[in-house]
Amino acid sequence: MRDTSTFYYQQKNSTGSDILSIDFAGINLRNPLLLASGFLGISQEIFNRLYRSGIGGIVSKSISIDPMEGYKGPTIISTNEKSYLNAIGLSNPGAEAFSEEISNNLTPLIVSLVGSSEKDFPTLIKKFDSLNILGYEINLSCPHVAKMGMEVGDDPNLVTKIIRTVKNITKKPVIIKVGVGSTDVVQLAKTIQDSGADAITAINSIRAMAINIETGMPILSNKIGGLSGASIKPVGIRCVYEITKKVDIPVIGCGGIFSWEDVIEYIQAGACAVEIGSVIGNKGINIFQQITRGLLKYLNKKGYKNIMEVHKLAHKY
Amino acid sequence: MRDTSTFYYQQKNSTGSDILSIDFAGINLRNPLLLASGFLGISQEIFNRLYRSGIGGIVSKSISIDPMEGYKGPTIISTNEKSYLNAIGLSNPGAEAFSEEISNNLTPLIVSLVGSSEKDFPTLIKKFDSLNILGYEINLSCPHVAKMGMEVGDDPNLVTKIIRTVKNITKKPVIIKVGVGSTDVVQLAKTIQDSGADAITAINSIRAMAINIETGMPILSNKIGGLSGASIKPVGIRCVYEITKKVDIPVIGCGGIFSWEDVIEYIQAGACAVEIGSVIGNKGINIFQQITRGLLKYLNKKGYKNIMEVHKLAHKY
Amino acid sequence: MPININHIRTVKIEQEIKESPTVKTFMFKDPIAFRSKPGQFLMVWIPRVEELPMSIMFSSKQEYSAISIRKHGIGSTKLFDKKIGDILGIRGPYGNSFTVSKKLQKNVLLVGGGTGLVPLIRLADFLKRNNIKYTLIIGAKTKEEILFYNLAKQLVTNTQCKVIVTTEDGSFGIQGRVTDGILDIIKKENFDMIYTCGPELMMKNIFMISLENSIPIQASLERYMKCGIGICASCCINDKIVCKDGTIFDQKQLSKMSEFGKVFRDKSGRKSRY
Amino acid sequence: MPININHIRTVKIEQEIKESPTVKTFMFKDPIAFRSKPGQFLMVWIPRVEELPMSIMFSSKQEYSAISIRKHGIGSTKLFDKKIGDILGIRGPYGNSFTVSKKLQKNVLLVGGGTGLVPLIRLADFLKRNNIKYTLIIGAKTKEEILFYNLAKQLVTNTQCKVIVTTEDGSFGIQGRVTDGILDIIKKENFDMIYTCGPELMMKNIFMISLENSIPIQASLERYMKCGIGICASCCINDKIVCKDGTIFDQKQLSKMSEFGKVFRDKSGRKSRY
Ligand SMILES: Cc1cc2nc3c(=O)[nH]c(=O)nc-3n(C[C@H](O)[C@H](O)[C@H](O)COP(=O)(O)OP(=O)(O)OC[C@H]3O[C@@H](n4cnc5c(N)ncnc54)[C@H](O)[C@@H]3O)c2cc1C
Ligand SMILES: Cc1cc2nc3c(=O)[nH]c(=O)nc-3n(C[C@H](O)[C@H](O)[C@H](O)COP(=O)(O)OP(=O)(O)OC[C@H]3O[C@@H](n4cnc5c(N)ncnc54)[C@H](O)[C@@H]3O)c2cc1C
Ligand SMILES: Cc1cc2nc3c(=O)[nH]c(=O)nc-3n(C[C@H](O)[C@H](O)[C@H](O)COP(=O)(O)O)c2cc1C
Ligand SMILES: Cc1cc2nc3c(=O)[nH]c(=O)nc-3n(C[C@H](O)[C@H](O)[C@H](O)COP(=O)(O)O)c2cc1C
Ligand code: FES
Ligand code: FES
Repeated sequence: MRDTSTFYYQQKNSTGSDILSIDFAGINLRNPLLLASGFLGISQEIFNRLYRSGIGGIVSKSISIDPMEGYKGPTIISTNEKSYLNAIGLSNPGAEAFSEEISNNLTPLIVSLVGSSEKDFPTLIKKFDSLNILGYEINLSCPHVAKMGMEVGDDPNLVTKIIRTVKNITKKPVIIKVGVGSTDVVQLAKTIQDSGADAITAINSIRAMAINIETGMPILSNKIGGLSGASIKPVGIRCVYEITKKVDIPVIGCGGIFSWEDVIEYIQAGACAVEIGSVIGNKGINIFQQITRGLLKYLNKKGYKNIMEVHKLAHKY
Repeated sequence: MRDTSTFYYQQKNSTGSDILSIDFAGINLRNPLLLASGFLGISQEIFNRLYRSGIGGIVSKSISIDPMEGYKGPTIISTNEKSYLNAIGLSNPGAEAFSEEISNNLTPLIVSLVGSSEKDFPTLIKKFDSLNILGYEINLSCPHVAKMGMEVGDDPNLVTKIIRTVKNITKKPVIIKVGVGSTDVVQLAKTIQDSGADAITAINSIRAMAINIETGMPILSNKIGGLSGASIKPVGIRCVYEITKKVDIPVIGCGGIFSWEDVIEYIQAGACAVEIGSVIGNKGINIFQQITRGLLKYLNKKGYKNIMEVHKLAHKY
Repeated sequence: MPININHIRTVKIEQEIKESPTVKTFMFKDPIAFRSKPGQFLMVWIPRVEELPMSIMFSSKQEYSAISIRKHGIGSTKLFDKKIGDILGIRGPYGNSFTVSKKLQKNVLLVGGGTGLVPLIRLADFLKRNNIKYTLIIGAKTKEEILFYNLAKQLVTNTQCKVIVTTEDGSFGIQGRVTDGILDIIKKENFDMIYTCGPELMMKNIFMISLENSIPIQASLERYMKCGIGICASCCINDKIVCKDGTIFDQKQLSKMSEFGKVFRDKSGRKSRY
Repeated sequence: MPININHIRTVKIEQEIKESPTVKTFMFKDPIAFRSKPGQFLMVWIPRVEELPMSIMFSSKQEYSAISIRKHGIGSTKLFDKKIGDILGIRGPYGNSFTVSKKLQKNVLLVGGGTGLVPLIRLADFLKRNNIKYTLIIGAKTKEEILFYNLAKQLVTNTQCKVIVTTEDGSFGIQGRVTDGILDIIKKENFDMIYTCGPELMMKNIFMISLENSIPIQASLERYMKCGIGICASCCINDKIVCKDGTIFDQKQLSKMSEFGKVFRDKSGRKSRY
């Protein structure tokens, strides 16, 4: 299957050690830092650059069957120094173009999929299943696209149907991405586990809005969007903690990670890996290297052999 | 009924005009700035001081039948410069002591009540209904006290029962405070309106958590608490906007207000008044005066006769 | 990035001093508390146990700070039981500080009881560095329980300043409560300010004495505190928010406080009488 | 408080200049954009219509900035139709800027087509203030569509600098595309840098000419942009994020871009050919 060993020399961390390597749901990564879906997630050449710059893995932009242009601008605005509000409208090149884009992929890539009913998924999986990818993340939690995001996640029957459909047709790991919507996230996580998914990503951006007071107008063209970045970190930490209290499948933490400290916090809360997005808007893609360096320093200082030694630490108390 | 005219001379704004005065659900205030529940909300002398310093109205700490000591410390921590995480555990002096505390109240005071079932409310209302208060806010959304907060708000039947019970025994306005929990806030708002409540406050703090990475320990003694402050403002704005799209009773906006601009944003989103809390931790109680001054300057510059001219402006677009 | 003093920062206990059978001092590195003003306090997190307000203690080591804990209820006992190498969380400094004017203050009196001496020791150090003459009265029940005596002695070495001890059982220094000996001391010298911290009833007495003798006073009040940042009202006395408006109040402010020495709020916020 | 340039700030159009039948310049007060570097751009919010990237135009008035808009599709036409007193939102400045070294650059060539001239006019002003000699080539289809000619002429007054115009129909200046006239100009003088902005195919041609004549070049690329802050990838060309790594790239970077002048991504992110 995937053999990227000859592609990039930095398979191991610069220290040569496996202190950061992680393993969950059959996915093995050199470090726990994944690119969150929707960030720079459509270009193979960018994926290669991210991998060269030290990222652990990549989650693509959420891909639908047909290409989507997304909403008119503004689609991304800043709510404070470290937080963003977005209603991109799931713009994406569509399954056909994107499967072509990644046809020679050698990076540790997870393809994010989005659909409006379980019927979309066989078509989507067919496009990607023979490619060199690690697995799928299914986005059930986009807070601002009717019928394609949260409305799906808020319907437990539909969630079960989608997971069963997908698990029936692929052997690759299937990760389900959830958000804080109108359903209890812990209840939803249980449904996801019971339906046979391999892992959960928590959380997506949170339904939110901003108004320009000079004009009184909603700023996002879609009016309502999703809040991401530092503002939502405490909510993400809480979700990961609560889910991993009740559910056994691995949980990828996401939401507001800006530093290595935030990564440790998520892993202590129960995350097996993390996805990182908004910080790129502040610090650029070199942030992955910076975070990795911070993690190594911390783990070495503390004398840990592997980062997973802090996994679920907060559950002890 | 209430005649405070002789108590404080500053009934009108310093300009002498009614540019900031508002009127909703039978409640008339000199300006739309209310103290949010849980902030400095147990002392009549502090209420008097707040009123002298320019506040429009006061919502008390949520009062239960019996006194509650609340959780051990830490009960309030800071997640970033302008945001807090709290799990106070609804500590309050109880209905008996608090009704005595406010027995000579002359400030525009709304008493916040909290109970675990509809049966608590007749007892609570009996303690307060003969006092000089403007009405009640019922807290159905405390994110961190089992059975007394959000778990109530997430059960539509219980919400209806509580509102019917309360409305049957008091003639004073009844405001229901909601949060973003596991129910769709718009659906919940409809239930509240249909059950006969006079107004809605949105939103309470959002269920969240923080871990100290040095020790791996949850910081709050209750582990999970509620996120308040600037981080949640975009979520509060969204809730007020979405609720006022679908529901006709007045909505008080709450969450992350730090400046007069934030007040305008909430009112443009559809709020008829606002509650302000966390900013007090940063700027102290003089913030109410500062915000009032900012509002007056803005309204005068724009040529508005009353602040409610910007009400629901964002709904036009 | 400006430092957010409200964010809990962890510190490691690097040194401990046994002050008395029930009082210990812990030293830790914290440049922020090191730079705090005399009279300010920290909120101290005892992980998974409690968070308690603690006055900032004097520390001679650069960039270091300290707290002195009296073993009392559950929270303070768990804190007292901590050892070198253990982790604590702190936030702050909070509160205002003792006001000292080099123009107005030529000879001042410091009166402390129990751990109320903590902020006064820092104040004494501050006065010394500003060449202001002071007399420090240390009140204790017994000789065993006298706090910071040697440290205080060291501070007054080669100065005109004095340390006086009172013990209730007379096992050391003047016999009696601090409030007993104070009148004699006041009569002998011209004090232009009294600074006091300790049990509220003690401070109330000293306040009365200050009024009768027309000496200005500043008293640091201790109230039940949850937030330390002026939002929870658990620390209120009359219309004052002790953690934010105080903890230090002057004669004029104290005169208006009908609850001073009489009424406090318990953990639920109910008023109780002393 | 540091200013968050990503936060949309509203500005009021205070002045408008009709540059051609399809291009208008709007001036507004914005100290931040006024201080931006030549080549940077803003994201301009046309309330409830669109948000478009716009190069920052030259403005001689202190604390003021400007944009010049070509009426094109829906978004830019709504922007073009705005009037004095109307409100726009802006965020930024974004992107890198033209690199100018006083040591290396003694005589430079600026080649612009259409609204690509906007950043070059600001650059020309910058060069003037730094006493660097330049020749500006303004490319247009017809005389009517020549942009910023008078402004450019004014800028070169009393300097050694030159403005050359090319029109495709020959109604003014040299007849032909900018790329046609350029070879003659290059042969006559020793240019040590070419700065260019305009339609990508034009820039591709100029880039080829720069290579053949061994003159360094910096080109400002325009790609479909949504975020302007390097997170959405809609602006990507090969592995470069144009809004953040660029918009300005040098010869070495351009040489490695197989997609330069060939492939761009549409609004959905699909690759299309020019
Ligand atoms: C500004 C300030 C500075 C202080 N400085 C010191 C100091 O330097 N050294 C020291 O030993 N003690 C200090 N204290 C007192 C200390 O915070 C605790 O009150 C004391 O340690 C008892 O705590 P406990 O949990 O063991 O007591 P408990 O058994 O829980 O309660 C006993 C009593 O202690 C008081 N108390 C408990 N918790 C708090 C709290 N969060 N805030 C205030 N009072 C509380 C109450 O009066 C309570 O009735 C200070 C208090 C304040 C307000
Ligand atoms: C860095 C940069 C600086 C620019 N500076 C100027 C300038 O100073 N003056 C000026 O008139 N124009 C400038 N543009 C182009 C401008 O942003 C728009 O592309 C153009 O105005 C057409 O927009 P429209 O909505 O009317 O076109 P549409 O009808 O929506 O689309 C027509 C074409 O315009 C382009 N376009 C549309 N939206 C965008 C977008 N958000 N980002 C990039 N391209 C887009 C696409 O190629 C699209 O196919 C600049 C573009 C970039 C990237
Ligand atoms: C501009 C933008 C686009 C996004 N697109 C997607 C998407 O396509 N699919 C998805 O599952 N999540 C998407 N998200 C959500 C992120 O993957 C992530 O869950 C969220 O931003 C929280 O992480 P952060 O705080 O690190 O950004 C998007 C977020 C942003 C800001
Ligand atoms: C320390 C603290 C205590 C609170 N106590 C209550 C309460 O008793 N009842 C209630 O309805 N809301 C309570 N809240 C929520 C606030 O009233 C408010 O809804 C929330 O803090 C958001 O507003 P803000 O961002 O302005 O603080 C509390 C919040 C904090 C931070
Ligand atoms: S301790 Fe909360 S207001 Fe003082
Ligand atoms: S415009 Fe979004 S990455 Fe460049």
